[in-house]
Amino acid sequence: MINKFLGFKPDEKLLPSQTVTPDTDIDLSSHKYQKIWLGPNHPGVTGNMAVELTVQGNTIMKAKTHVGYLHRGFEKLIERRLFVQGFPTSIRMCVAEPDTNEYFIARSTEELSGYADAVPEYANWLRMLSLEMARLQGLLRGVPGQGGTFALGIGVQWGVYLRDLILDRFEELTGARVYHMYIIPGGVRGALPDGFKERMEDNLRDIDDFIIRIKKLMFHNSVFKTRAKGLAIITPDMIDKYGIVGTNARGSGVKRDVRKDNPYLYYDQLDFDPPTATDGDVYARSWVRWQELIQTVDLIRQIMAKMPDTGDIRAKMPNVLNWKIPKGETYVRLESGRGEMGMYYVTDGSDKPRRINLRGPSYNHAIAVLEDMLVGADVADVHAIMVSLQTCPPEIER
Amino acid sequence: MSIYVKLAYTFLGLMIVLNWGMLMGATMRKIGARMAGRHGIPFRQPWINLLKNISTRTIITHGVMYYMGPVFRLVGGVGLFLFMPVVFSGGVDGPWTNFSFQGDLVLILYFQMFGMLGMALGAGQGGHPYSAMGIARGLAQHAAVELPLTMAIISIAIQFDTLSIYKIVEAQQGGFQNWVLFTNPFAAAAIILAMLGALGHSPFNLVKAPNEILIGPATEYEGTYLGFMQSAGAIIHVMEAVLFMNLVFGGATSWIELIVKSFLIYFWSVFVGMVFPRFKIEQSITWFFKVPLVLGLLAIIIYMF
Amino acid sequence: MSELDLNKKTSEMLAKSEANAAKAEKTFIRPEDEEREVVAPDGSIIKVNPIYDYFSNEKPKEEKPRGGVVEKFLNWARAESIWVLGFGTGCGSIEIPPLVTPRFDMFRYGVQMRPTPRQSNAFIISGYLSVKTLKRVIRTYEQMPSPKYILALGSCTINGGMYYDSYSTINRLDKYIPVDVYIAGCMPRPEALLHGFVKLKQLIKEGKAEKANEYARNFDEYKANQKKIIKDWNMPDYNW
Amino acid sequence: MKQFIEKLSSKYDLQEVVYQRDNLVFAAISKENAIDAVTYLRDYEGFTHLVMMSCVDWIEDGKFQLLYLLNSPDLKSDIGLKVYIDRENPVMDSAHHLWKQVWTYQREIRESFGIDFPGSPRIEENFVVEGWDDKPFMRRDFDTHEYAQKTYFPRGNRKTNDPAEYMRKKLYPNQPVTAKQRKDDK
Repeated sequence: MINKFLGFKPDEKLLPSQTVTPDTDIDLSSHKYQKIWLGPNHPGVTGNMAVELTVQGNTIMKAKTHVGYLHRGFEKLIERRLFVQGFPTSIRMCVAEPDTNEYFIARSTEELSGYADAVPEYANWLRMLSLEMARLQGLLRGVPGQGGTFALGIGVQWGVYLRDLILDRFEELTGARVYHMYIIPGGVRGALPDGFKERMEDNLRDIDDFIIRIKKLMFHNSVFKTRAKGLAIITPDMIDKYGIVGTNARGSGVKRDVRKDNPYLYYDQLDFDPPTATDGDVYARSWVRWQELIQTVDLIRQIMAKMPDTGDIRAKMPNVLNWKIPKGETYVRLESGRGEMGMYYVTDGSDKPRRINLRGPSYNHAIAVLEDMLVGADVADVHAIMVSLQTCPPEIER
Repeated sequence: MSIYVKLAYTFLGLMIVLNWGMLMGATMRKIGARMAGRHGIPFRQPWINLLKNISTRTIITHGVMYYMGPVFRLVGGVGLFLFMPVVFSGGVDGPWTNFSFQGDLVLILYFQMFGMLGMALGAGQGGHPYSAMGIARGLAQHAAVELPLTMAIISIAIQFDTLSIYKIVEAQQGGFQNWVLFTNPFAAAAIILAMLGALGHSPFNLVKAPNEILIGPATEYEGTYLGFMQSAGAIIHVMEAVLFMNLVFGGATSWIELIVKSFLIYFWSVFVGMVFPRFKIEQSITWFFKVPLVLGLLAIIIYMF
Repeated sequence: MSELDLNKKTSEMLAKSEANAAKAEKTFIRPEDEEREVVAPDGSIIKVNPIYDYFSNEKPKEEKPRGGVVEKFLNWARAESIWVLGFGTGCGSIEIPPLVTPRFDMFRYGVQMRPTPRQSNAFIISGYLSVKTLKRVIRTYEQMPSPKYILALGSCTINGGMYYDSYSTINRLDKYIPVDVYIAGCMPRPEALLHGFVKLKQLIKEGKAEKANEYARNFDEYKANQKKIIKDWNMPDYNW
Repeated sequence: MKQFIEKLSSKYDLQEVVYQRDNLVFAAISKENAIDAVTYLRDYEGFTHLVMMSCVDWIEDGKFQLLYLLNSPDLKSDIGLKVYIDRENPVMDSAHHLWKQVWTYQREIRESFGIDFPGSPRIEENFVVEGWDDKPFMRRDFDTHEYAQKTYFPRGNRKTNDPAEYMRKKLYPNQPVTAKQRKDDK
């Protein structure tokens, strides 16, 4: 009311954001618009990518995503490496959660060479444990990161500290900090160390405390609500049109979760229900992620309770140095922290893969969705929108 | 006392203020680091940064106005210092009353704006689109801050029937019950809220929002220019705090009191900034025109009759 | 002048710029960077060549250190406040957040992040560099004020690492820009990064971190290497 | 799933149907019917989610293989439609009107394999590489190692070993090479 009385908020139908559509043609030679670049050298873009904006004042008229700054040509390099040689290379395709790629490579090779059922039960439980830990460390960066986009840096500091604790557990389990080549074809590389569960439980208790704090810091914060509510809304009918998956889809009420739809490993033995929200704006998405943080902690507890204490960690596999896989193709998918990830894997009977192709959720989120979502938005919100869509460049360009 | 002694005193006071500003900035960053659980920067860091910036070899200028920007900002800070009684002791021409005179309140309000205008010139010639956007946001928000501040100051001027900061401080001596904070609570509330914007911390630091517009007006500045701006920033932070201290919190009768009070005033904005995200520009302007402006108007209305 | 003429002129200019754009397809120069004439709002015609108008195009000069006690003191100051550019060029940048957070707090050592190249004097090349990024890295590096230092992370910058046979990533970074400190590993742990900073401090205090002058001295050689692999060279030879 | 595939193959003749898993089927379809079948699957059979588009280079047959991988949220199953197109004049109809993200895939495939999709928006723009003047880099006949060797500056003292030989030398130095190992190395 007071806004209208004082007249500081412009009339809705005068706002340019109401009139712009993704296919408005921009005439740069008329002196109305300005072209600015966000990135690649910009603290406000997620990773090493660039967004080319055509702005009028503070309003974005046109947005173009530029990727390829992290292109390494994995899919070409894999074609000239043995299966075992390609393994350490290909897991570096996604920096945020490398374990997903390990699972893809291991699972596809097992499936195509007929060892799908040979993997021991204990190894599968360990795979689930490492995958859920990877999701947890991703969420510990992602959930407070949404506040960080609004300069709420304190939560990020707490979250990254706890993520370091999880990375310590990873180091215990796998020996590596970020790129742990743990899920190998035929099983896993090591058993659970003594006392791992107790130390993990300590960290999980810290994280429970952190979850409450971040709730008070972010979701009960008036300024955060002011900025995040009603920003970058994804409507349910956009889900299939744009191929939106994961938390972005669940944030707008569409329950898509590979763990429920096509259960892999032993996810059908755990009881959990993917959280959803209805609004589909930035607030709803980060709220869904916050609930998923709780759920992931709970899942890790369930896994550690249900998994057998010991067992075989690896099936008997052929000699990897001359391991030939018959001609075939498959598609393996799982639910990563950002949504459905998958890999299309083709073999041609030789000792090298014929073709692999990673399907990252950001491939749609960062290009098709982001470009249409930024139109009419405020320059100040670009970072928030990118983080809320969980754009991750390495999996776009591989 | 003779003008030379006064000049010497003024220069000494400026040095004290500069160093105290740097120390205060480092302390605030340390407090923020401790809230995050970090150790934080060493206390000497600001001085070393200043040295390093001065010792930069490459210095690029984009023209005269680009060069004048930091100078204007420094002049704004020094002007704030020159025409304000810093420490209230020793009568009207005491050692630390500097060149305070009748009606300096108006001049101070002008000098508050001065640095921002200089930055606008410099950023404009710097030619970086983000500096232009930053300074546009800065000027808009500064105008929004100035309005409630001016309302409150007018109310205080009506209350004490003077435009001299020295007189205002003098009238508040003799116990905290005489402070404007208690004698004119509405104006005090308006000033305390407007302080958040004037001291430029989150949620009102959109001017230099790193993840949107790099660091705004200072995007193109480097080396000695940046050193200038750092020292100017240190002085301005202290002097803004001193201004609010003089207006609301009864001034200071000694350097110790000044240091304590200015620290607390500055800490108030840091304290708020730690736990609140950043407003968008139109949101912050709307906020300033909602709460503090209404309070300032109330203060005036009360003291008109 | 009348509105009609203005429109006519504008359309002519647009046609010209489209022709330029067609030419640009071959020369890799974006239409907005092409040399062209533009119509100012008052109708006057201005010739612009963005690439050479907006940036200085002269070679970098070699700035000799002063030497003596003064230089020692300034080097101490430079070493104690290292401002790192916040540009994550590769996957090694996933280890930057731990560096600025409670676990490994690099602010203790006077190392801070700065968002803009103008104010930062250390550059972390975090891992492999694709040619597309190398172009931006060179441009950013040339905009940083001297003295400037480069820390190269990972095996990828030393000999290409596991991407030695990739068509998209370079093999040796020191052929394109001078490197002060190499931090090996894939990827280096935060402790290794901190150690790299300590090493860089030693170099600066001993006055050995003068790679910016080396870049100026062997400028032509570096440029030749850079132009060999950056096929679409649509930027000035040197920009401040 | 099985009877559904039979229904589909009666509508469009599907070759080399492979039941990879009970909820994942790969089938080849002719180039003319491809977009039609994809549209039919999306509109009438509930395969509304395009998982991915991919391309494989079968150089020995002189063919490119395009893959449209569709997912049905209700059936919870996937179907991968493979289209073989000639390697000499690689042209395929564009499907950018069906899903919003398709033009991105087509842009990438055009850049990396050189397959043209007439009418697809922004198809000319380069996707990941800049100023690329060699043949499309994902084709089998493009040797990335050779390209890297002659373009970038490899460190001279880097040497690569055949893993089998190297491990045998390192781990079992004084063991004679058996006939089986010799056969495996072939």
